[in-house]
Amino acid sequence: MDHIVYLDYAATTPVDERVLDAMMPFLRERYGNANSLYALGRDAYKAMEDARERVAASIGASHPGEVIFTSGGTESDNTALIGLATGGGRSSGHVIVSAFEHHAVLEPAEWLSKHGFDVTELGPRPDGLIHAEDLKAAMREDTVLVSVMHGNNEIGTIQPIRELADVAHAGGALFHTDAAQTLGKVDFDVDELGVDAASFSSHKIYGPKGFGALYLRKGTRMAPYMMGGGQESRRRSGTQNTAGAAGFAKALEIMDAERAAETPRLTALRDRLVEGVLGRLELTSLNAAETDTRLPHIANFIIKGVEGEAMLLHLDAKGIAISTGSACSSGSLKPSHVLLAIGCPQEFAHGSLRVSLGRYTTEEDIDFFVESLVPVVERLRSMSPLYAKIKAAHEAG
Amino acid sequence: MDHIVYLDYAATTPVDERVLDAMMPFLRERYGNANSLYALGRDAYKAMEDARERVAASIGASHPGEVIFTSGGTESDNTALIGLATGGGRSSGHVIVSAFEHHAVLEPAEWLSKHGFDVTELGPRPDGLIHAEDLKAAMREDTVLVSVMHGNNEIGTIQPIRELADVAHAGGALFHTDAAQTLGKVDFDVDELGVDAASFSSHKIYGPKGFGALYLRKGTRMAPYMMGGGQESRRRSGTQNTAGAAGFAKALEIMDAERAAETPRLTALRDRLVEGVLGRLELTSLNAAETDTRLPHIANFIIKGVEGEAMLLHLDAKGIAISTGSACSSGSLKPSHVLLAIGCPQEFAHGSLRVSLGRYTTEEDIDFFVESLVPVVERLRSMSPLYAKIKAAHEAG
Amino acid sequence: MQLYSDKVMDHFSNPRNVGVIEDADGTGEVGNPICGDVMKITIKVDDDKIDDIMFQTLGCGAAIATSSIVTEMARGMSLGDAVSITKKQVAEELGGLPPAKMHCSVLATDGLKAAVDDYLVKRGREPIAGPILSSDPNFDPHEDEESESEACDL
Amino acid sequence: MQLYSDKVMDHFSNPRNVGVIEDADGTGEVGNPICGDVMKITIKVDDDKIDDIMFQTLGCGAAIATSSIVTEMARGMSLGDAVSITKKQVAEELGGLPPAKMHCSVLATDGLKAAVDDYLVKRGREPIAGPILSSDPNFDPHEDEESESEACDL
Ligand SMILES: Cc1ncc(COP(=O)(O)O)c(C=O)c1O
Ligand SMILES: Cc1ncc(COP(=O)(O)O)c(C=O)c1O
Repeated sequence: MDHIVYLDYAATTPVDERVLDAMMPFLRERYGNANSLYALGRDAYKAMEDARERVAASIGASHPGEVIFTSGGTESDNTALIGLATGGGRSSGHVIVSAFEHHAVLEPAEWLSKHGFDVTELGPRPDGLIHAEDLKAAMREDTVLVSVMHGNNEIGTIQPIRELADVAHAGGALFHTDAAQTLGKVDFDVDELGVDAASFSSHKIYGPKGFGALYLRKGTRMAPYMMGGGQESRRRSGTQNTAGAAGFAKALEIMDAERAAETPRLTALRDRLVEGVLGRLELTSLNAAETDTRLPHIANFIIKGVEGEAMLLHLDAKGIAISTGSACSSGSLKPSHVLLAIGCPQEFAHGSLRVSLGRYTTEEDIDFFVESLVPVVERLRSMSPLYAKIKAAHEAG
Repeated sequence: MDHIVYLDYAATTPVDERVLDAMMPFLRERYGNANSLYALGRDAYKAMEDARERVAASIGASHPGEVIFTSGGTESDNTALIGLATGGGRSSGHVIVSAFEHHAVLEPAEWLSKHGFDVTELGPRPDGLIHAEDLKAAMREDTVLVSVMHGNNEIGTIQPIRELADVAHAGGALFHTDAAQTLGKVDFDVDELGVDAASFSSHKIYGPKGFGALYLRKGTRMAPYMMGGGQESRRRSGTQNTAGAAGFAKALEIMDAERAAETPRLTALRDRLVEGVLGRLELTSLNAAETDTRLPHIANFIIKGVEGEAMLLHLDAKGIAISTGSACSSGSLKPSHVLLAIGCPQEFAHGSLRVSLGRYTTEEDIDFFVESLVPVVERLRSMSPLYAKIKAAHEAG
Repeated sequence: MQLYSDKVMDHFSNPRNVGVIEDADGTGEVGNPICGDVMKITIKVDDDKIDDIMFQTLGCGAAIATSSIVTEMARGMSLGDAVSITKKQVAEELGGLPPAKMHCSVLATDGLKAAVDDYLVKRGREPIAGPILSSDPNFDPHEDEESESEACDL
Repeated sequence: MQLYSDKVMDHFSNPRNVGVIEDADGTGEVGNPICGDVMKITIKVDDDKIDDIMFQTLGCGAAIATSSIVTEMARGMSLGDAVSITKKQVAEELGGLPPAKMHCSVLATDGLKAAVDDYLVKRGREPIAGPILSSDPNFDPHEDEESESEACDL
């Protein structure tokens, strides 16, 4: 591939060269096990604690010990859901998760529902938001945990976490948020948000894959999920990944340092993208368009009368890397649970595209994407047995 | 530290430069998400499958799909223990683990014992081995899973896995082995060993930390432990760590290619070490010395009348990196569960040292270690209130 | 992600026989927009052989490729042979399909069957194709797939 | 791993007052080889003040360092002051101890108490030190520690 226009930063990001530089010593000479007592081990221990302090400072944690390093967003979510629900030996109770969570939250929630817990999936409204009053109505006497993601990975809407956490706390429940898509991209402060736990993933912020963290407020009871040697102060066992921790901390620092300039840049690119796509294609819309609280780098379109994967493959042939909104690549039967949750009709949900921008996206990339998308859509619509009908129905009102 | 004599290869290893070279493309330009459909994603997918095939070939797996990549030995162990015991929705039954397993096996076993399962901890004999007849005696009608480690990480004895697996299978149970310490170091073939599942860790074989794998024989029912997007054919969720997989596969290939030359080299170094230590220090012994089936790179000593950490710190001051046999660094109250399991008296178990050799260990390192150890032990014995008594008791017979 | 074969990609990128035969002898329309796949096949029949065949498909890469190849396979075939094409043959002709996409070849064979039966029924003859699974709302095209489907949520 | 302070490392590497006073006025031996820590303190007393003090310790880095510092702290003290030294004072004097090692400072203060009481009892006087915890087989020195202990099994 000569020139790749990468527009799938919400799926994963390249490792920033500055992050790689921060990792290299731990892939070379600083190879100690952070739990060994000798100099090389103490050096690794200090590196872990240094990374922990920097992450803690970035997210406004009061104690570095509130940051637990994990193998990624998925592990952080599994640990939070199951660990918080079963913390202190609890084996029943009511758990609320939003219906458009990532599967890394939904699946542990389902596990809980099969192991003694009652689970409610709380739907977002068509604006792509979980509303505090809806959460209030879903709360029960025995609600022990509420988990609502911070920024949605498909449609980019940012949830009113502070309000939701207040509702959960008023009802005596813990509050967890999956912040895999928001960390580093918007201001993130655990005290301002009022959360008890939050999940992060390194490879979404130009850090290495296979690394992440879980914020856990001091004093919060949590059963460890990964059990063994008792690393991470007994809350996450397994030999610590020093290169991962150094890379993740550095990645977060760069996000923080560059955010003030990067956010308006990305927002302008995204607006150019949305204008371009909606201006050039008929029967096309932006999901949850009416909502202002959104991530600067994600735009999710419904393009009626085409199927997402087919668009994706044609764009790929032009060197454009993009994702269908459809979360499951397992076949076209199951469209995105996120789009269905916000009320998108099933037949159109198959025609979604998620475009996500990042550090290396340029105006030229956006323009090239729009120029490439138009003929792809036209071609696919021209071979669709339904498009003429859809258009006629639309024109009839 | 000018010159470090690293003798703790069983705790962790440096990343081999050839392994790092294999990882670098995935930390740079080949950054795609292995589940994305476009070229960059397909490239990552191919890299994962390529790594999977190479690992499968090395361990004699019939299908690459029998290799599941994880975040490390700990995750592999947690997944095997809990996933196999609860596979197919099972919620009770009898599980046998050996008493000198790594905590990454013992702790999930304890979790099972609190969640509906009966768990038996089967003791090794003083020779450091789990005997097939002892396992036979421990088997019950309802035994569903037996887990016995391949090579012990503290004393280096290699268990008769084939015989043990046969006993388990004859009783209708699945058999898992933790091979974190043996993979690459001795011949390892899943069919010859007859195991249903096996755990591996990358950072023990000059691969990166935070990566590992689980072998799972085709057709074996296992509940996934990490739940979410359904990666690794739905058996281990979380965005795949391509750099980790490429590094681990390369690390294993190097181990395989060099083993024929490396094993005798390490064995000779270890014999020199054992001779040196036992020859120069009185009231000192090698644990499980009578057993021939052992890892070439681990030697575990009991040095009477001294405490392990004190030795370790003095050796550290001379630039030697070594581990106490004592598994828990959390204080001296709890000596190594491995040494206690093989019948080492508690008062001497505190005085153990585990020396583990590896790719970069030289004869000079061994000699320097022995020369350094002798005065350290003499000094500590001279300030011990007990040593004179121990010696007198010994001389009295 | 699991890969499409080169032949699938070729048929997806350059689908053969796209379009609608204006004065078709038989028309089959199968699938369901709810499921994301809809296919329409039109045929011209001469002496109980498929003389011309065109398709339109809304669907994923595999849906388009299987539609394309089935038109190539069926062209010139007797009606009886055409309705006997199995989903397995379609997949094989394409050099294989990822397990999660096997259901797409059902769509292609069903579309062809529907067009043939439409031709026969219009002429007062007996339909020969048997039940057309993919138009049954209770049909689960995934039921005979390997369970190892691919990942969600990136 | 959690680190020892520089001062702990100094007292571990260069322990002060190591040895046994041959004609000691009081001897305290505390701890238990089963637990891995044994300490012996011998003192010379003059005018109810500690005139000389030496120790022997079998134990970890913290056990040796706390033994060493407690001999420095106690030298010249009245017997009453010496038995009042708390484990917290010992830890503070060393610039802190990792939570998992706090119990070692109990050993040091207990050794001193035992030596003082031995002196007093030998002279027919009343012991003043109170119960000596670390020689009680039921004593769990970890019970008042923070729960965040360190990792096992490398
Ligand atoms: C919102 C959200 N949560 C969790 C995850 C999972 O994180 P990871 O890929 O690090 O396991 C992702 C990304 O895949 C995500 O977007
Ligand atoms: C025998 C054994 N099992 C499991 C583990 C855990 O592996 P990891 O450190 O990759 O989590 C180790 C090493 O720590 C080990 O030696």
